[in-house]
Amino acid sequence: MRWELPLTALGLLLLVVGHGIGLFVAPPEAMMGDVGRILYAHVPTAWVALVAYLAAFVAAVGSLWSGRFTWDAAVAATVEVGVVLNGLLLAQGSIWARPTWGVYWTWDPRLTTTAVMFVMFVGVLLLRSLVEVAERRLTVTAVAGIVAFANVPVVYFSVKWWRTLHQDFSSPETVSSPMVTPLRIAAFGMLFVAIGIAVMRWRAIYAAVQRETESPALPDMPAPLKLPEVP
Amino acid sequence: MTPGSGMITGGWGFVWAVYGLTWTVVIVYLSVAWSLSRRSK
Amino acid sequence: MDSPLPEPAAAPVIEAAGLCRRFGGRWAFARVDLRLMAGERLLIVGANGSGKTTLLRALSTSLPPTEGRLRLFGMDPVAAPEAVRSRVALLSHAVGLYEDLSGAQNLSLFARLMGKEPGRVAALLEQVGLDPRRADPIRTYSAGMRKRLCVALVLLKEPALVLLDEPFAALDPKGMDQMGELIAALPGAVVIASHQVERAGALCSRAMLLEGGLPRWQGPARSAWAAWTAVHGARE
Amino acid sequence: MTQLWAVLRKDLLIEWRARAHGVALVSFAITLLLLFSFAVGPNANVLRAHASAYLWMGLVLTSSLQLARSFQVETESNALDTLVLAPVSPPALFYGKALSNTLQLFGVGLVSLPAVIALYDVEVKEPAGLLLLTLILGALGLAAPGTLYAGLTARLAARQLMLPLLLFPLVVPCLLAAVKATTLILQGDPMDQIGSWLTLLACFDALYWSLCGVLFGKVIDA
Repeated sequence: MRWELPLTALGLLLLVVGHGIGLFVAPPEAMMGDVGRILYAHVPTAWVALVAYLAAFVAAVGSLWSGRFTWDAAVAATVEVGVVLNGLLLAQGSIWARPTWGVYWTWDPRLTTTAVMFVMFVGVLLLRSLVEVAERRLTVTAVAGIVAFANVPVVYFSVKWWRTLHQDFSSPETVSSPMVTPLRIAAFGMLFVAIGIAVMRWRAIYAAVQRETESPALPDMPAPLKLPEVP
Repeated sequence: MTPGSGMITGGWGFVWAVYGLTWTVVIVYLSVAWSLSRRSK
Repeated sequence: MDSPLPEPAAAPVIEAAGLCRRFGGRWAFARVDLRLMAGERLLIVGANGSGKTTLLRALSTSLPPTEGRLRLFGMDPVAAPEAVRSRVALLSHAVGLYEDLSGAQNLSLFARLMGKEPGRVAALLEQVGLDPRRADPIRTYSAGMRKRLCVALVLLKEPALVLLDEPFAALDPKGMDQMGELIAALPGAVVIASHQVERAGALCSRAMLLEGGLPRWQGPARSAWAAWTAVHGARE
Repeated sequence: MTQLWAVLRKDLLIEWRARAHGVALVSFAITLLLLFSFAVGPNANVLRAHASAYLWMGLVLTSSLQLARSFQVETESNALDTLVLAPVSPPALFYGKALSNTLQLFGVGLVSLPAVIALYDVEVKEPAGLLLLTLILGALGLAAPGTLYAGLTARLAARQLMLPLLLFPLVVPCLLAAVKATTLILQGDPMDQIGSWLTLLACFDALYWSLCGVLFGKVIDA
């Protein structure tokens, strides 16, 4: 049974509820006013994008370790979901930055890391699309995925260090309680939707890889050759 | 992020932009993923 | 403690059961069963595209088989690649050496890589008749000279198993005779894939005929020609 | 270990015998430095302020060409199979090649220095030794992921494009730290921050020299 369908439906429901509360019920943010409501769409996307990349990292290690295409399809599916969410995150971030900091782009450590992450994992997908031989594609995707993921914390801390020498931005670290509930609901909503999509993508990618690597029937053994007796 | 009367009034345009974008991406990607997974039965 | 365990019967150099290799939907070779003991020499004959080269590359561990079981010197090449590969040498169509380096430099590089005495390089170059051109980059070598350099590399390695893919190709008659002598002098087990059925057959004790990737016949090398004609018809 | 030195020696020997390519790389780097100054304009203050950025951008761009070539030698002549069959242990092959790439990148950086100092009218306030250390650490930071990705994309058709695309996001931290450290060295370091930037660079190098070494074995077998 396609269990991802009910899960996705539940996710959508939670998303609607979370966003609904966030938009209409929760109080406006002290500093940003209603613009702060972008939080309930932006932060869940960020969290779930990271979860997707973490899942891709785990799948990549599994894929390299086992060499099986089930893991390879998992890497491809989770990276793809991560990249889509990451792209959405960047768009949300720049729309949010406009009213808050008056610019479309700031060198805020998180936003910068998101941009670098996006380019890296798009690179992984591109690399995957260029390799025809299934076994080599598995290795290449897994290795590129592992290195890309390992680079995320490194980029974040070095950019954070690179920025704090100038001045620190007010970043929504602590979220006060009336805002936490819609945020958490929306976060789980986004997570379930993302899992649902990832599983659907996995089914399609794995089916394609299976078709590609299904081994044709072994030709049967020819009749043994009878040689005239050599004197 | 603390509640209170917001200094920047308005800004709903940006809010709708973000939510509209988010929901469009979620719905489109979901339907594409769904149709691709069905076709590959 | 009775007498120490008897020396295990020397493990066969090659032990292949149901060996197959596929590229996408096409079987390059399939259902190959082979057992080669130390000192035995096998000739593999077959038309172009019958899977000879792919089989040789699989036996040399440079190409993992898709299915089947392969043991070299009793060891699993996937589990102990370096132990196995240090005793196997493959002479393939591709020269696989550095064009910008000279014959001597290539050989001394691989001597260092394989932990062999670089001092032997000079003697080897002489043995294969490349001494006059030893300092020239192999980019300037002819096809025959490149093949002789590859043979020198095989001799340098002193492998227990030598896999030769078309050793006589691109050689003039004198070169072929020399190649024949070099192969005859090889101590370990040898597998030759060649179209020169008589010349290579004379060097081997056993033979196998591949057709469309499938082993059609295995038997004594002297019947190789008969097997070939039975399958492919005699030359007019 | 001897295999590692043999691979390194071989690489450097080939680079020496095919020196024309090395000269081309260096002139490519110098040309980039020129292009930067044309793009930015003749204002000496601006040029001097960003000299380290130009130096390192030049190095990063040149590195992608140098790294793409580092495996071309192997794949063109099918020497990679001979190496694997020798057998050469993957770590020896990786670290040998990575060291060779490091030395070559360091060489390009070293030759670019006088060009940077001349073109951008820069003088070195902090001890010059620090500059060389930064160059070495930066070259190490580029070489490790670069060699891994050169191996990864060696057999790809679009490797000229894929190698930089995969490599550049990876070396962002290395670029940040190297440019910061170099700027401090060139323009003086009142708050003594060079140490922390070089430590960040060293940590980046340590992470990638170990991680890429482990992953390289898989890349070669495929």
